[in-house]
Amino acid sequence: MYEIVSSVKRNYIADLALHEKRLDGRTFDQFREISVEKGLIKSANGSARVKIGKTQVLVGVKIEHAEPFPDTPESGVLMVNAELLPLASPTFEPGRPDENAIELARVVDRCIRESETIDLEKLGIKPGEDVWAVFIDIYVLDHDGNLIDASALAAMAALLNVKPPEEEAWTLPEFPIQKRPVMVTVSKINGKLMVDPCLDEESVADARISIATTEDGSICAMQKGGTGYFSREELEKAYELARAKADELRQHLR
Amino acid sequence: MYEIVSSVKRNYIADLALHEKRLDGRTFDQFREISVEKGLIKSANGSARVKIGKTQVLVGVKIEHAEPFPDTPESGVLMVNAELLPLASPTFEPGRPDENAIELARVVDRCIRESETIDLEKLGIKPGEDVWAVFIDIYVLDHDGNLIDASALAAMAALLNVKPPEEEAWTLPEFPIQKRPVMVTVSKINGKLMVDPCLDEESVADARISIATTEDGSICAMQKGGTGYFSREELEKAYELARAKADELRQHLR
Amino acid sequence: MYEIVSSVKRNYIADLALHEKRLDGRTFDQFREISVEKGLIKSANGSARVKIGKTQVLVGVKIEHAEPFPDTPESGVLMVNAELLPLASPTFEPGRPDENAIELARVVDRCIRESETIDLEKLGIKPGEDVWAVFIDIYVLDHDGNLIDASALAAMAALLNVKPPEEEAWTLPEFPIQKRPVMVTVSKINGKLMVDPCLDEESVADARISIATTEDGSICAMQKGGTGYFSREELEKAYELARAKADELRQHLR
Amino acid sequence: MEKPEKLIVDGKRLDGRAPDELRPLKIEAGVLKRADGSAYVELGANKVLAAVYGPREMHPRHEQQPDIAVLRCRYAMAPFSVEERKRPGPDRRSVEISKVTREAIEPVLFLELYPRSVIDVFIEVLQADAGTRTAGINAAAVALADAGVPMRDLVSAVAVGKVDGTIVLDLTKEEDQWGTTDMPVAIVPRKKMITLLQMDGHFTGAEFKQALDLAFNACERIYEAQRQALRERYAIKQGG
Amino acid sequence: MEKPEKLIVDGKRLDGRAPDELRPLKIEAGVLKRADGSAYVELGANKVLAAVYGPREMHPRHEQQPDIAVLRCRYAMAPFSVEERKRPGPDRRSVEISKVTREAIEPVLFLELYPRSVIDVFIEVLQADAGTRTAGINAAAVALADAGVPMRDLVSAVAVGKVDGTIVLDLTKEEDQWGTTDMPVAIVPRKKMITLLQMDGHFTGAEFKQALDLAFNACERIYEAQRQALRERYAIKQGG
Amino acid sequence: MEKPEKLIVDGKRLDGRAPDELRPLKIEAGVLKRADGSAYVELGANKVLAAVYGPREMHPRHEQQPDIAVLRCRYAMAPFSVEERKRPGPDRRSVEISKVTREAIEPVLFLELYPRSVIDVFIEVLQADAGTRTAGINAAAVALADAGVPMRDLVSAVAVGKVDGTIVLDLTKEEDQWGTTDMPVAIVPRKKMITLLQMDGHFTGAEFKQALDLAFNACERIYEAQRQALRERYAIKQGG
Repeated sequence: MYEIVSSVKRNYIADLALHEKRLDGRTFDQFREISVEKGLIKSANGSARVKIGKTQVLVGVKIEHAEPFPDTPESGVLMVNAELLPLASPTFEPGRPDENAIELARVVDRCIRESETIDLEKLGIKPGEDVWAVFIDIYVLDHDGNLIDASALAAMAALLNVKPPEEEAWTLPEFPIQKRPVMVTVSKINGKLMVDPCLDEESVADARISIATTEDGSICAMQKGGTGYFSREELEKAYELARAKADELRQHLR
Repeated sequence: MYEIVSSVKRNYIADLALHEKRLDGRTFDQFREISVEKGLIKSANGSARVKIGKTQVLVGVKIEHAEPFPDTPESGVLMVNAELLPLASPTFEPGRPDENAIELARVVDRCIRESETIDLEKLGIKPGEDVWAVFIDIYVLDHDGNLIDASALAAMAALLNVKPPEEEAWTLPEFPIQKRPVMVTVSKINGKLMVDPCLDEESVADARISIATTEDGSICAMQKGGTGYFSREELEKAYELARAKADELRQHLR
Repeated sequence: MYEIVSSVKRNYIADLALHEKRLDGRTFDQFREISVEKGLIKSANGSARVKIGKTQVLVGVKIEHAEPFPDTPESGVLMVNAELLPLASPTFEPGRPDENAIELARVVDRCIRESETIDLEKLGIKPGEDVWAVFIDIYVLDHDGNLIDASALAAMAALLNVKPPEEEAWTLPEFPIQKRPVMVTVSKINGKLMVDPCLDEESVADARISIATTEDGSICAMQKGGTGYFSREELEKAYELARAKADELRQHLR
Repeated sequence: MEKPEKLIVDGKRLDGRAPDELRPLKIEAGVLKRADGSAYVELGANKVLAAVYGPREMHPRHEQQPDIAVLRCRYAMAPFSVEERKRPGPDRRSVEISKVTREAIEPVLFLELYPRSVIDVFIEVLQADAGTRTAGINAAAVALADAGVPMRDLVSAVAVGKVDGTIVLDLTKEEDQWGTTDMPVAIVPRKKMITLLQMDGHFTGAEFKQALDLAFNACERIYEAQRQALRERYAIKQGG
Repeated sequence: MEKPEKLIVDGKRLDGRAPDELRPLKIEAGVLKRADGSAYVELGANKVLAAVYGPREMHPRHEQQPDIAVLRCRYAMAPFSVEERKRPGPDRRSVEISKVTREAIEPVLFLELYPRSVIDVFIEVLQADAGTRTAGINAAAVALADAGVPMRDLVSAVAVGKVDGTIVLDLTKEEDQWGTTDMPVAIVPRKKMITLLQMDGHFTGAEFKQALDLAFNACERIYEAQRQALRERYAIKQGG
Repeated sequence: MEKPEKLIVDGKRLDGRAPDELRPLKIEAGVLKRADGSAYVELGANKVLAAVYGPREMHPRHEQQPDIAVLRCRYAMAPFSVEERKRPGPDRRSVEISKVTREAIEPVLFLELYPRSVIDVFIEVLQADAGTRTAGINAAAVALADAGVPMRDLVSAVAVGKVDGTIVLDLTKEEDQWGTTDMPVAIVPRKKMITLLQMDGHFTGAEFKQALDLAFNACERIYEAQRQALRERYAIKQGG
């Protein structure tokens, strides 16, 4: 996910940060342009394509029969998978998901699972034998940074787009969505915190913290990344940033 | 499957072709010597070894219980697998089947499946639960070119050799073979079409087209290979060649 | 499992052997110090850590429900797995078990299985559907030679430590252990036979023979290793050595 | 879905098309930012994306060819592109399609211009409705041109088949499943060279020729759409 | 195990601890012979072993970095370390933990001192009872010091969470399973830098801050235990 | 198959053999065109093919040894070689057999003659009836000689075991399954060196010695058959 940037560019970006500036003229608390398109994929039960700047992520949701986990025999099953497609970046290679793809999938999984966005308890069919499985497949099409926020937003939009399977076994009036968590990633460059890093910024950032909050501002998932660190104060500031921007991003889910 | 040939040899073979000649003195429409031996492997339900010149392919057929595919709950199952054994060529490496082995298996599969050579509908046992699976394993022992024709012929001979499993569940009088498709591969070298390329010819050929025909001359499968091309006229000529030679090859199935 | 030793050391060890001596002053029929600690791992049904000199092996036994093999529908199932952990040696690499790990697991498996140490016939639950599976996981923590003897001893000690699962399905008064086989590995260096090779000795040895014997001195498993050979006389001598030392090792199982 | 009684009624197919009619076709070039070239193709309900990277340095090095560039193609389907979710990762079908796609495209490239390099073509099927391999080849050809890779010509591809005894163009999923024959074809339009030909099912010799006629005709229309997409892309690039 | 009615009764947890109390902690350095450095950590019922190899030559070579050493971390669980036998080999969870462990440790290392080298950290969970990733980081830091790898400081780690509405330190398996929130944290103690932070569950902003307080406090105690283990190890080395 | 009441009746085994009798043995050298050397062995119902490639350049290069050739062996079973179809690809059993086969053969080779090279031995079991690993070793030794690889001697191998309390030579599948003991042995005949020995089951010390006697005797007969196969091959080569 991280790429090599020339040391000149690196210094330039770090220097800009010192002066509260960014490569593309944004302020530290400003996202790139966001677009959310739902329902592009008819073969999925729900789908959405999110663009944040030039980053592009497609999410398809499939709902199928599955066996429940032994410890929750009456609950539906949630599976999140992410593919960093080789067409999205010269550094992505074909093959099994690497640690970056796995982390991306697991972070989005926790954001949705821990907020109880989907009421999985309603997705049982026959206890211990048959339940509904919700597969969220994250397909990264174009990588210009901040895949976590784009993927979480696309997953949430795709869930809101879900049309339940047309089967007798489906007895709910609609797909049971309870929350709308939104993930905001804050990057630290040269000691400065900024939201929505583009790829060049990611490449020079010391660290990032991704914070998922629900409508009431409470946190449902966090993940620090990168080989740098955060001070306590920085973390608290990042939370305030994430909380504020989450409301803005959530507008795109309507 | 393709190997490196010196440019001297390459030019020599191409030059011969221009003069309607081949390395081993054959005419363009002539196969190498063919032998078909059936029933060598007692642990298989059916088996056959085919030699075309120095190419040697062994096929074993196993018939076992299996679950049917959901969309054909009363039909038997056909599985074709090919192994380019490392003992067959210095260029074959141990490990999972590569794209050449997979193509070989899938081409033979289509030749047999699409011609409805086996009456799979008769191979049900208990609808939705238990059917007969026919495993055709292609074992390439010695590679001197034209593996597709040798494999398809060996697969067909092995099917004709099948002795059904000695089980109560087997209720048919015999193994239900309905057709005898035969595959003929035509290679294009220096603009000339010729059947049954040996390894050296394959290595310099621009392209090949493999055409499977049944007893009545109709086509049940085709596959173009190689990085060259065919004109429309060449394709039609290849079909005529394949149709004519198929009758000759089919003699070996008696 | 074999490592590179400087030719100076190699010659030194070989030379010592000629004079009936060993690097660490032991006699040819002397083991390094042995310790056996049972019950370290509460999450396992049985466990033991064996140290032979600086070699350290941890074995955990888990007992779980499983499906029986079709040909023994009323018998329990035994599975032995070995991991040459990368923390145990600079030459062990993460990843799937290599041939050395597989050989280690299979030799210990045969030692236990063929001696009928566990009365698997008593471990059925519901014929053809449900039986007890005994998983023996060998975890090599520190590798200073003679992993086979250490692993076999740790496996046996862990089996003797087994506390059956607390489930209704478990109806036996205790875990059914019938035998106490012990494995002794004899190395051949410069024509001399010696027990319990340390790593340096293993690295220069021509060959090894591992012999498992039960209480009555009969053999239940053997495995020759290494690219050298044994004469008939050497083999018979190795058996006498193994039989004698097995009694000594078996003391540690009390 | 149950098998319909008839797939062609009064000369019309289930979706209303005539036997020799193509599904609606949409091609767009240059749809991705990171890739050196890219294209998006919609053919009926098929949605396919292709991206090209290279010519670039070949890794691992021992796969470099001293005198030519290596062309690598990878055809893949999104898990959500089909009725029943497809497990990610290559299966035997996609390995074979990747191979024949590469062989369909390679004849139009000048690989000798870039020794030791690699050209990567990635095709992703986002929504599938029969004909994805030919849609992928159409997209790949446009993506290669968009990447500025020198080419002898484009490659245009389409499937023909036989349904209810009639030779038809550009089969849908239902026609593929319940019909008799499927034959994907790729053509280098200017020289009329056939670079991909696969077939399974049943054709007499005469039907085979008739099917080739249909394919050649349709590829001309596809070729025109591909060139139009590139003209539009070029206009935008110029404009930008 | 059934979910208990309450996880905290009269201010005490199921195992008798106060909310801000750590489980018994035992750290031993230098427990393995072959490894360049090693450490063993017991935290409650967790038993974790860490070993360090390196800095050593990087294989395969094309993964060498010209200006720094590469840090590789591998977190793994023994099949017998958990209730239901775990199949050997990495799963998605352990791949992620290996990644965040590496990112938690890397800030204290001077990787620039060993260009083209690799430092390998192997963490093996022998018995698991929640908090294995933080126990593994604690062990890894001591093992690195034991290996003589130059470090800015150690790294100390602990999990905090929310159970029955109370912020608690160092969750057990039951508290992790039936509680609301789990937040593992790693801290570089002297500079108070946070190098690992993950969280799932539910925290208000205020709870998040309270949880950080608990983590910082506990890490000081863990830090002291790590240093004590190294002092003992050094004394033995000196004595030996 | 049900377990028979007795496996030995009136001193005869189920297939009519005496306890010290070998199954019919057929060895043919030079049966494959592409391989540098090859051999086909039938032993009772076992049908095994071995091929040798090399000494040839070692790929990948980092596995080259500066002072010797590397010997690689791969034992594999055809899916149709056994009662229940075997899934292709190596399982744990075949990995172990490949290893002990290599160690059985290596002592007779002069690997120091070909530094940086590799010698590949591929063994394919086409039909299996117990004793495939020893049949494979017999075939491999002949194939190596057929390839012209310099050898100290051949290697001859056979299994001995215990059935119904009797020590028997060359077990069949039924004897292996229902008998007590199986002990495959490989011998370098001229020097009487034992290069493979595995055993599982039950032997007293005396039975072990008796079994070794049987093995040594049988290997002499096998050795003669191997040499005869090479003589015939050589005659053909000379004749051709």
